[in-house]
Amino acid sequence: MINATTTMESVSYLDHKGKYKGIFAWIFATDHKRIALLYLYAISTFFVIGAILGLLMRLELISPGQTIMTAQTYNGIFTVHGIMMIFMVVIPGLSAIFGNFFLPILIGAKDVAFPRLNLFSWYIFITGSILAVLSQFLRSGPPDTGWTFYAPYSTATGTNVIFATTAAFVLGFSSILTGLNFIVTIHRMRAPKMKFFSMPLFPWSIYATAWIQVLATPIIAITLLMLIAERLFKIGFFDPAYGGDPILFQHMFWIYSHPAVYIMILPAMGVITEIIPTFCQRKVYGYKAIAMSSLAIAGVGYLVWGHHMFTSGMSETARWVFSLLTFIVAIPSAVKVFNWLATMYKGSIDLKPPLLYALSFIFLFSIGGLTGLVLGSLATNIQVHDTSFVVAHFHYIVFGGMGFGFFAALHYWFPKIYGRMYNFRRANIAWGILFVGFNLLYFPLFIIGMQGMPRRYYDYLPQFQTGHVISTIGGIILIIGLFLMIRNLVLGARKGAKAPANPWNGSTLEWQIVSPPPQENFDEDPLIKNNPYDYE
Amino acid sequence: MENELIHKEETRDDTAAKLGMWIFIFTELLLFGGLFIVYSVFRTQYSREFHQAALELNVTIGAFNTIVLLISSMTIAMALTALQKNNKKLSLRLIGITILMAFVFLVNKYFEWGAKFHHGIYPGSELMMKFEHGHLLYFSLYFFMTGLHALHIIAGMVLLSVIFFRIKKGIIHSEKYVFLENGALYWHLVDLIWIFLFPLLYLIT
Amino acid sequence: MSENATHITEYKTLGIVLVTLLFFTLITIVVTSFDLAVWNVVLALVIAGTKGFLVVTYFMHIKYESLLLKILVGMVFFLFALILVITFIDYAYR
Amino acid sequence: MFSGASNFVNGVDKTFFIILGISFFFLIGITFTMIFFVLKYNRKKKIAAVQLKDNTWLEITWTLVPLALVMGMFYYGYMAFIPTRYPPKDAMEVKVIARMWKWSFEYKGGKQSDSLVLPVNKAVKLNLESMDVIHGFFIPSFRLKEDVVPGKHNYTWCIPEEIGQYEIMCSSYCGVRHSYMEGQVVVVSEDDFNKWLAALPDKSKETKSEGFKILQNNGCMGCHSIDGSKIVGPSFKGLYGSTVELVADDGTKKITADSTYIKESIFLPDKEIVAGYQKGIMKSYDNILKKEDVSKIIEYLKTIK
Repeated sequence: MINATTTMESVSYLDHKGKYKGIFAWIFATDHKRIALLYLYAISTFFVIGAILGLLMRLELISPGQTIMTAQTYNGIFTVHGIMMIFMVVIPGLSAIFGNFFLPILIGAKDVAFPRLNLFSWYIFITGSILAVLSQFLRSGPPDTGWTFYAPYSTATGTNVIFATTAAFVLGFSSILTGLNFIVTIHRMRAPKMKFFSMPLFPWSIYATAWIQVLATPIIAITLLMLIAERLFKIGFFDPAYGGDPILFQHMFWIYSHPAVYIMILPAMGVITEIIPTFCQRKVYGYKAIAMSSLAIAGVGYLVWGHHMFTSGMSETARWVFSLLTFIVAIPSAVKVFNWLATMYKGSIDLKPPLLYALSFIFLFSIGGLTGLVLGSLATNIQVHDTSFVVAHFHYIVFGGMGFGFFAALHYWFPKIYGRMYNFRRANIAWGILFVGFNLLYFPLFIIGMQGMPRRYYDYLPQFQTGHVISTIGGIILIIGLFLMIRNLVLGARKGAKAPANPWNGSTLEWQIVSPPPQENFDEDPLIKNNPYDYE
Repeated sequence: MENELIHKEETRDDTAAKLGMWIFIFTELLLFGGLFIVYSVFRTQYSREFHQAALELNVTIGAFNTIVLLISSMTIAMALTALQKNNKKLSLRLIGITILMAFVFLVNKYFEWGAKFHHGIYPGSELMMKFEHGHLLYFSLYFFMTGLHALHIIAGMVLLSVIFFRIKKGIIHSEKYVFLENGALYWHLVDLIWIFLFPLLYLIT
Repeated sequence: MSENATHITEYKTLGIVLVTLLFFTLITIVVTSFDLAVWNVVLALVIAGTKGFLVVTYFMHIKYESLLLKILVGMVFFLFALILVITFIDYAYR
Repeated sequence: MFSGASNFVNGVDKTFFIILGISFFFLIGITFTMIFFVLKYNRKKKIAAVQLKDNTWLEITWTLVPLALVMGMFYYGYMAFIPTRYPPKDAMEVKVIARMWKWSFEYKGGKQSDSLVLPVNKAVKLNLESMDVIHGFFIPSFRLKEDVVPGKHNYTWCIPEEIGQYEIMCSSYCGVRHSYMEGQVVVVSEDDFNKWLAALPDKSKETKSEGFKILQNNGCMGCHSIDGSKIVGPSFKGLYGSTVELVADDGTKKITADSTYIKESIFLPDKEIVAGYQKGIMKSYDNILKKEDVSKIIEYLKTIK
């Protein structure tokens, strides 16, 4: 790598020499690949911190009563765990890292449409993150509202809510600008011969995601602004003491935050749709169905927010309308799963680590999705709403889904990003430990949730202890798996064997160029196929 | 970097810039859209109080400001036409008028708000805390909505000033005017929002 | 979406649009000064909608833009209307 | 979940079994298909992949079949849910009062109790009122849950069907002692219920000092006990006139708790904190309590030694 020649062919983006040197060559970089890595390192750091905070909560819950921290500390920790993981890890996660790195390459472009805006959104992201971290250390103490900031608790509590909401507001801006950039990139920067329906499916999912980012985030922005004004000036929108309406806050909050779940999961589905054809050497089954189901999820996903509020005292009509729409939004996800299975049929399946992660994604996402049906049905929702059942369902979707999708993407595109390969055996072991730990951690929560263990509880009745103990043991195993996985990848990036341009025999555009890619991605015009997954 | 500049020049894409601006405008529309949702919910709950509270606003000032904004919207649209027709001097003048109009709008707003403050009506004031609920919510909405709108006016003024000087320097010219086009789009957005704010806050009494 | 072939809106068109907008403003003020109960709100919003449509169509040149952009603008307003309606499924049936 | 004691248990549990049954069927189906394909079409067998054409009919089938299934799930959920919203007209009414972090129950005639005692096999309508933030009224054994939202008149109802004692929990996060906000439903025979209700002391007629009422109405007792026990904040017992150790930004100091101190603690709670307690938990009651209220509170505090 150090002795990279300056001849015509391919100076990799990692070695490219620009105007700036050292760290400035990174933090002033407008190259989409370098910005992607900036996001990768920042987000990974936050993810590890968030995971450790999660483990601390699990340790506290290993026995009833006070175990290692006070109730107020616990409330602060689950709040910051939520804010960090949601706004700083899973929402930007896949789209800002892999969307940035591979979206332009997959559509045959040299960069995103607005490279400087792209860097600017990274800076906004970092600013927001710093604010979120600062909110923990300021005088009045860490916010203790939960990441949902429900009024009127959030307007009344003495802790530092304003900083945390400002952080979420700023992070939303970054999300909007990234989405805007991707939409324009997909519309305007595709290689001349690439039509919308000859794009790979990861760009399709990024496209659907970007629209949600652009059209949903403003609603949370204005809601958080109102919450801040409420705390500063008592404008009374959400505080019943002044005639306001706490349920209105929940409506406004979930108008964004439900679609936000699709911001998290859609790119992960896109990643899985890339990995399965490659490792089965099969043309993707039902290309149009998968592409359209992404748009359908994004579209219908706007209209189902009320299922977070089934017990809030909404009108009966609203409750059943939202329940009906919620069941409808399950269909496109099911269609995707069936198409993935059909793609494996009569393939030539090579069970390498990326596919292992992809298949465990399908398993975990199915559990998350199917338990979502329990939550979407009005009668059963009454029992499991606001219990640890929801916690388990949510983590199966977001950690089992988005998280494992993220790990799958990392293992799939790793050789392209770094030009080196990680150790397969260690990757498989880490996967096994992660998978076992994950299920041990979250599955018991379904059961105690159905029995009535409320969420956000610091202390609990003795009958729930078995479930909590198993869950905590799972949490410890999960962290070990996580550590092994990260270690293997770091070792691979630094000392791994050189990776060929196309280690998995993939058919999409990123595998047609050298690893790591050159500064301008394509030295010559890429060959565009009619169907990006053509293996014949 | 030099390489990059050339590379950017090559891929200059006005349609992309315009599309980007439109998407940004969508986000702004939905930002105010959220406020309109809050407004409509409270209006249906407290329609009588909103009715009475709205009488306390000065329709003349509101109407005057509407006219000012509408005219400024036309002048900025004409500035674009002028630049496209390579009439730099007229374009600069029209942008100048637009910024002046924005300034007039703000001065007006200043006096309107000032009068309210003078009567002890401002967010968090003791008087407002004593209002009936609907009354309080109306004024909170009034300050929040017009305040946010005024911030957008200020942002628009800054943007148009930048454009003014760039045209003067010749960076924006009759062959390359997408920056002015986007600035104008933003200004029309500010106008568009006011078109809805005006009847909702001042007229529906 | 042909490159750089932009439509130039004539001064006259813009002037006519402004006059129409001012005329509509006058109408709203006159109409809302009568007490027509609920119809006040409806009328004022219909007129505001018309004015908004004029601004988007002529000042913001949507009339001369690509079909894509027209669809997108329509989609955003439709989405907002849908969200508003669904919110009111709660508030209207309480 | 498998113990139930109200009229809603059947409907809810049936929906559970239907949805979970279909879900397990699909989960097992998907997982086994996946494993089967991985084994059967493994690359080690060196069989080339076969490219297949999309089959529109197959796509339509696996869209419509799940659609029919989820519509069925919706139907069962809807049918089991609707009865929970329509209490019979003759149902006994009980007011559930939620405050940080305590449930109390008000029966007809203003009698208040800390636990919810109900007669078996009689419909009861529970009117949910919150004094401060959102709480969640949750009785797992009854399959009953509805949020208690301040300023909004939520309700729920049920017919208890088995005599016994069941847990009430708070399902909506409400602050530092959220997990301790629990209560009991006691279902007894109708005779026992009538006896109990008759014996219940009518606290509303007791003359308590005004200061006490102000403290109670503002939820102060959630954090500050009047019997000397330490909950979240320091106890009120013997507070007035005692020596308090305070921690501020510029070190610690000892002062005597007089009226000035108490006023400041109410209006600027985060300025100085009593040693051993946490900052940021108590909100300022500036704008909420009037000056007269505070004087009444001080008068009351003087009386509890």
